[in-house]
Amino acid sequence: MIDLIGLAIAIPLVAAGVNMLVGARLGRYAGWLATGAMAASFAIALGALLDLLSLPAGDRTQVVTVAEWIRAGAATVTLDLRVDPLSITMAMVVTGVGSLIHLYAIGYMEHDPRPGRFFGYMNLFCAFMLALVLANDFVLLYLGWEGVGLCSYLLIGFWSDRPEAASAAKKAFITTRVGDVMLLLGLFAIWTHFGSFDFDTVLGADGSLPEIATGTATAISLLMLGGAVGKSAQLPLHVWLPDAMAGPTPVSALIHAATMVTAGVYLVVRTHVLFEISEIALTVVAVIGLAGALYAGFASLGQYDMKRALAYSTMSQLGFMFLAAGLGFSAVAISLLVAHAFYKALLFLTSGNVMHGLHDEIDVRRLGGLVRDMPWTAALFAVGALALSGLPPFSGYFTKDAILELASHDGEVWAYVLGSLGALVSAWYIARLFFTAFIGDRRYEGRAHEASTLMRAPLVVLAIGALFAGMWLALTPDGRLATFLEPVVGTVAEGHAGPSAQVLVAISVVLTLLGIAIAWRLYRPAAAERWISFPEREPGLAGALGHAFYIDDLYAWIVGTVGLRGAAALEGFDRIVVDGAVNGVGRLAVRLSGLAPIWQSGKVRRYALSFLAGGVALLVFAVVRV
Amino acid sequence: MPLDNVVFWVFAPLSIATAIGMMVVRNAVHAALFLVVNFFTIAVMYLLLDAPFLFAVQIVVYAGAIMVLFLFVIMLLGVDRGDPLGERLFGQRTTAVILAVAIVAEVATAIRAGVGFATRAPEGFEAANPGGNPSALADVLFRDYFFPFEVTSILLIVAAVAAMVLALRRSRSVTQREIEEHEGDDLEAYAMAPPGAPESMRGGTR
Amino acid sequence: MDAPWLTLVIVSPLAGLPVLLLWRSISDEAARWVGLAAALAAFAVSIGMLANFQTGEAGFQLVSKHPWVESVGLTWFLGVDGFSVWLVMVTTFMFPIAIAASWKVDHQVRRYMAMALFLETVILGAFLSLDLLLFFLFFEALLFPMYYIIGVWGSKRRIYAATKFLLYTMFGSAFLLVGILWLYIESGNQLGKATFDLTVLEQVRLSTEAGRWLFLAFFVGFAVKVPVWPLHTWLPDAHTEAPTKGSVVLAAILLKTGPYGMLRFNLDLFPEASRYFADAIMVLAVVGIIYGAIVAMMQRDIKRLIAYSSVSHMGLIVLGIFAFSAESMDGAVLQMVNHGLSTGMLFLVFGMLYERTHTREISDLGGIVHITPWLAGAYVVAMFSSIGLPGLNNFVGEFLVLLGTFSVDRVLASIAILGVILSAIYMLWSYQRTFQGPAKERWGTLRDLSWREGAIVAPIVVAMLWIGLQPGPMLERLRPTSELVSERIRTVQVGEAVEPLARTSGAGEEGP
Amino acid sequence: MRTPIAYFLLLSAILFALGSASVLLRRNALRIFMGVELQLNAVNLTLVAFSRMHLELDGQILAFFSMVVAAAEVVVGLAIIVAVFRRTGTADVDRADVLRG
Repeated sequence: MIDLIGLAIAIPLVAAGVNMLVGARLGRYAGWLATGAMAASFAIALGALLDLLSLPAGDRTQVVTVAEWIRAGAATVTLDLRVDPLSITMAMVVTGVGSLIHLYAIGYMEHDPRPGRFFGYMNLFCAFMLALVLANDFVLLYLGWEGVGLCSYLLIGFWSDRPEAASAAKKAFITTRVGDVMLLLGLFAIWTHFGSFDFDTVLGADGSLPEIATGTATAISLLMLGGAVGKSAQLPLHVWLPDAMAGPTPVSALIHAATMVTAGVYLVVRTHVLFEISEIALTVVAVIGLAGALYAGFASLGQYDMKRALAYSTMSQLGFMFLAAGLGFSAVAISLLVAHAFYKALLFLTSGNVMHGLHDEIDVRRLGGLVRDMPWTAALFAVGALALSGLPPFSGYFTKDAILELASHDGEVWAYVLGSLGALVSAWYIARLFFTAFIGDRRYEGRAHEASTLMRAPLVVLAIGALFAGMWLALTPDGRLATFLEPVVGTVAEGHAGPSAQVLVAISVVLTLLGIAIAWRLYRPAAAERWISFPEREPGLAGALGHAFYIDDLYAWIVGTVGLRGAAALEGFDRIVVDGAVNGVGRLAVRLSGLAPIWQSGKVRRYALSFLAGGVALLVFAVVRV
Repeated sequence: MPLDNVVFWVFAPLSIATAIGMMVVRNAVHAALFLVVNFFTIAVMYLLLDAPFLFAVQIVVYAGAIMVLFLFVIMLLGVDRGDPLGERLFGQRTTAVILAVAIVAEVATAIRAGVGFATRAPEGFEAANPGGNPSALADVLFRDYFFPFEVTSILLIVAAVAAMVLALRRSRSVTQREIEEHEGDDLEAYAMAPPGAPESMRGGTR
Repeated sequence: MDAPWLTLVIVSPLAGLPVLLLWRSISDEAARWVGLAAALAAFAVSIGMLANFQTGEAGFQLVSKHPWVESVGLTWFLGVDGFSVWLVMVTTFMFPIAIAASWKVDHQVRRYMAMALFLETVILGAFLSLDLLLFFLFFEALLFPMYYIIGVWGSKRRIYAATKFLLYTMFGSAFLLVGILWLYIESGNQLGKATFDLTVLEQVRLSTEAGRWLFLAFFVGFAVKVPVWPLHTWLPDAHTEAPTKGSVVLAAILLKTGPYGMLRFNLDLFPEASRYFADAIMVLAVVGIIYGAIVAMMQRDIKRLIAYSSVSHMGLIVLGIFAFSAESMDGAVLQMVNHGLSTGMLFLVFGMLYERTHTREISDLGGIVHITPWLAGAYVVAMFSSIGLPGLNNFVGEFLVLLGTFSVDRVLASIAILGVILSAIYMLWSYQRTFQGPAKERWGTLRDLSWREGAIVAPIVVAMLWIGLQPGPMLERLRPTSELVSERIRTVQVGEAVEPLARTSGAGEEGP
Repeated sequence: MRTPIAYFLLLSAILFALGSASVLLRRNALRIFMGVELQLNAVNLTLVAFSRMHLELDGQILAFFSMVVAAAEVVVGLAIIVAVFRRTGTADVDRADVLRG
């Protein structure tokens, strides 16, 4: 099956083409076509995984030759695919979670007039995402990277008659493009240094380290980090993610929670060799991750829009992944990525259920008590929330706890302390969402209808994943997944500093429970009046949290005011000075020609005079010559 | 003083004087009369230069036909009123005078360098005119220059036709079709408008 | 097949001219079909040319050389190499499309088609001439039909735009002519016989100083056509006022004569000066990239916006040429084709929208994406191609240009790459304002793409995808030439005498 | 013949200059035309003078042709003046400074 891995990309691509071209005729079958394509893709990825597992650990990096893409001068770019533990893990997440979300979307989008386009874009996204993770070449990775950006743009703006959706789509594309440009520069630097875009050449095959100076490695790593930060919505390029929630909810679940936003983590892990050569870059990754985890955690507390709160939660979780990668625990970062894909997709889709059942109502201030109308949804959300909060034995526990434990053992006290704070906040904000939306008094009109079976079934699968994936995959540093990934990402060197593991587990559980307790204290049904009126009582704090510390507003001011004025000034410069100079020359010529009528007056006698003058001049010439 | 010298020195100043007169008098008819006299003096010069045939042609063609034509047109147009010499074009008069003087000076220089002021025409022109000047000319004209001569005849016909065409006062006859097309329009304006005038001038909207 | 392919390519569009010119009472419909048929014939012939093009050869191929006006040394000297072969193809490819796109022209159709075919001929002639005088004749003859097309079938301010276009480009050409004549005389002094033959003129040894002045004369001539910042202001006016077909041809093909001229003549004839001025020109190009993009952002008229985006993209092409690396040169030539396709398609699709709405103002539009999804979809494809999305054509060119430039000058490449962000900003922003948002009532009855329009757009999309995913066939025909030229230029030292170029195939010897 | 040829030539030059001045200074088309005729005559005089000097008849032939052409020219020229006068109502050449009827 490994050789057929190209089909895993091709099938969704073809399905996307069919759906986009003739989707209007397919009607509701569009969704089934797309889901079927994803399932087929999943089957192929699964087959490849099984094949890979049957190989000895040392041979688990297979390159499938597809075609040459670009050859110019000394540069060669191929479309070859790489099947190794890391890429197949990512592919499994993309196809597995992707299939479930596609299935869910059939129900979710059943009333939409354009299912063909929607599922076409979704399939296209999966194809690009698979190209991204399966690429054996940085430029092909970049193709996937930009391609998922395109699909993200198209899907966020799917309801583009809503101005906020159109704006959000544009903002997402442009903001990530800033990162993409850095990635592209990183690619150029790689080529200038290595003369190749091939993973084996650049990253070193068979565990050999690439030959590169620390400074160059730092430059390349930081440029790539720039790309990763953009795509994974980390500080300071995170502002697009909350707005991206304007897209349909399955999109938020698939693209902005489970897959695309994790591409940055994938990139950092994939190129961890370069990061490790440059210590600085690694530290920067950890700092950005940690800062993002805390920042987004607190920002999530200030959101009343469930999806926005979940978006900040995603950013926070991605921050943890970056922290793990930055501390050198690549395998753990990927473990968290996998676990997060399950529970965050679950959380988004359940909030999708809420929107579906309540005419797109998503503001927690107008929800409450949903557990009575939507018991399934509430239960599923609770599962996701538990997994995220990191209570044992759910999947969030294994991964998040592993990061903190390793940090402590490595003696990274600052990372441990701040990370634990982040974990506490995570438990706090997710419990807040559950308490405010699902229990207590109803604050909405009418009756919410529970999601259909078609929409519940994939959620149940995701919930099972969220509950047990941690245990089954043993997402611990020396667990099953980590061992599988070892040939690519290396082992996690465990230190022995700080308190023992048991103490750390105890602290972790206590902190999580503390977070939930705080949430209960603040958002329990009896306190509904208090938290709803919180912005009136504390406008400063509520504003800072709600606006995520005004970073977005700062950017908006810079772009909208400074940038636009500058551009307008330049446009004026072009019109008045540059073009003015051109037209000025034209006018000058016209004015100069205004002098000409002294001779070119149309007066015959003037012409005669000139004529005679010419004759006289000729005569002078003749006389002088003789 | 030989006779030809006397004749020259009588007629040359007269020629110049009449030319000046032609230039400066206000009345066009007077100017034309001055010009006639001038042409006569030039005819005399031809005589001095042993070209009796041209002397005759000069008088018949220029002093006769051409000047009559001139006078006829002057009378026809009624432009014999005063034509002031007042100048409106900047620097025209000065430049013109300078150029005129320059031409004379240049030609004088050229003559001095090329011909010399004292050079007299060699004798023996009679040898070049066997049988007299007119018949000798005829001999050359109808032998060596026969073709150009015939061409001039065409030229004259063309000129005559051209003059007729140009001077013809065109009156347009309105066709029946045009009347139908422009029913209700200002037909008179249409008919009076010069041909080729823009549609708007022809007083009709289609 | 042995045939004078290049002459046939040039002449084939003219096949329709006698019919159009002599049959005065031809119906409009028939005139359109005649125009389309002739343009398609040219495309067919150019495919024949492509089939006979030898991959892997760096020099001129399919050369045809006949003395024409011997008294001045003008020869009918044509040849094609890696630089020109794809430009010829994109010309013959885009012309039938442009003609089909102007099916709705109903004013003097016969003349319009005749002008279009004549324009195609002279453009092809400019791309294929290896005789400088012949090139100049074609290069200048471009102006006349274009002037006519803008001036007669353009929109409101067409006379202003057409005159500006004509005068501005003539201004540039004047320098070019002086340069050509100088070379002609110099070749007479050195070789005993004055000639306009490019392959002979390459052998002329110029003093450093003369080479630099001549370089500048040629460069100005071509820079106006490109247009290189700050000589660009004729472009927005011409684009805006031209009819759809005019914009398409102008953007897709006509602008390419500028960079093509630089590549063919400036680099070949004045290598030392090329190196000497390269830094300055690259700076101008980068300024153009950024400047064009920012100014594009502020335009209220879509066609002006696309025009300024052209300024930006053409800057990238010039950057690629004067970075002198084989990659960037490949990228630049590829980008000439790509820009032709993507900007051409932007103008085409916008032209279709304009036929429906009769407005170019961004603020008048809005919310049509759901009313005309296919039209919007076509625009999106063209837009993302223009933005440089991988998988579509523009990316390959942009990537190679920037890659090549980066290996030469990191700072400039890093600035130039900002154009990638800016292009996303102005394109998406304008798309949002024209197509997205709440639907305006007045556009509620717009028709979506007709089959005819779909058939016009589809070949371009296919070409875009093909180049985006499999640029190999293009690049491999282009590579030997660009390697030869870049190799030579890179060995030249500023201030030193230059060895004449040795081409792999003796272009001069082999006649047809 | 005793009079030096140069005198005739000089006379011709002076007449030519006066004719030119007349052309340049007068505004009436007819007067200008008269000036042109004077110039033509001056040139004819030169031709005849040289013919005499070189003992050849070709000069006289040329002068003869010149007269014929002049006659034709006068005919057409006067007709044009008449036509212009009819259209513009004036024979002032300064008024006729546009190339349009």
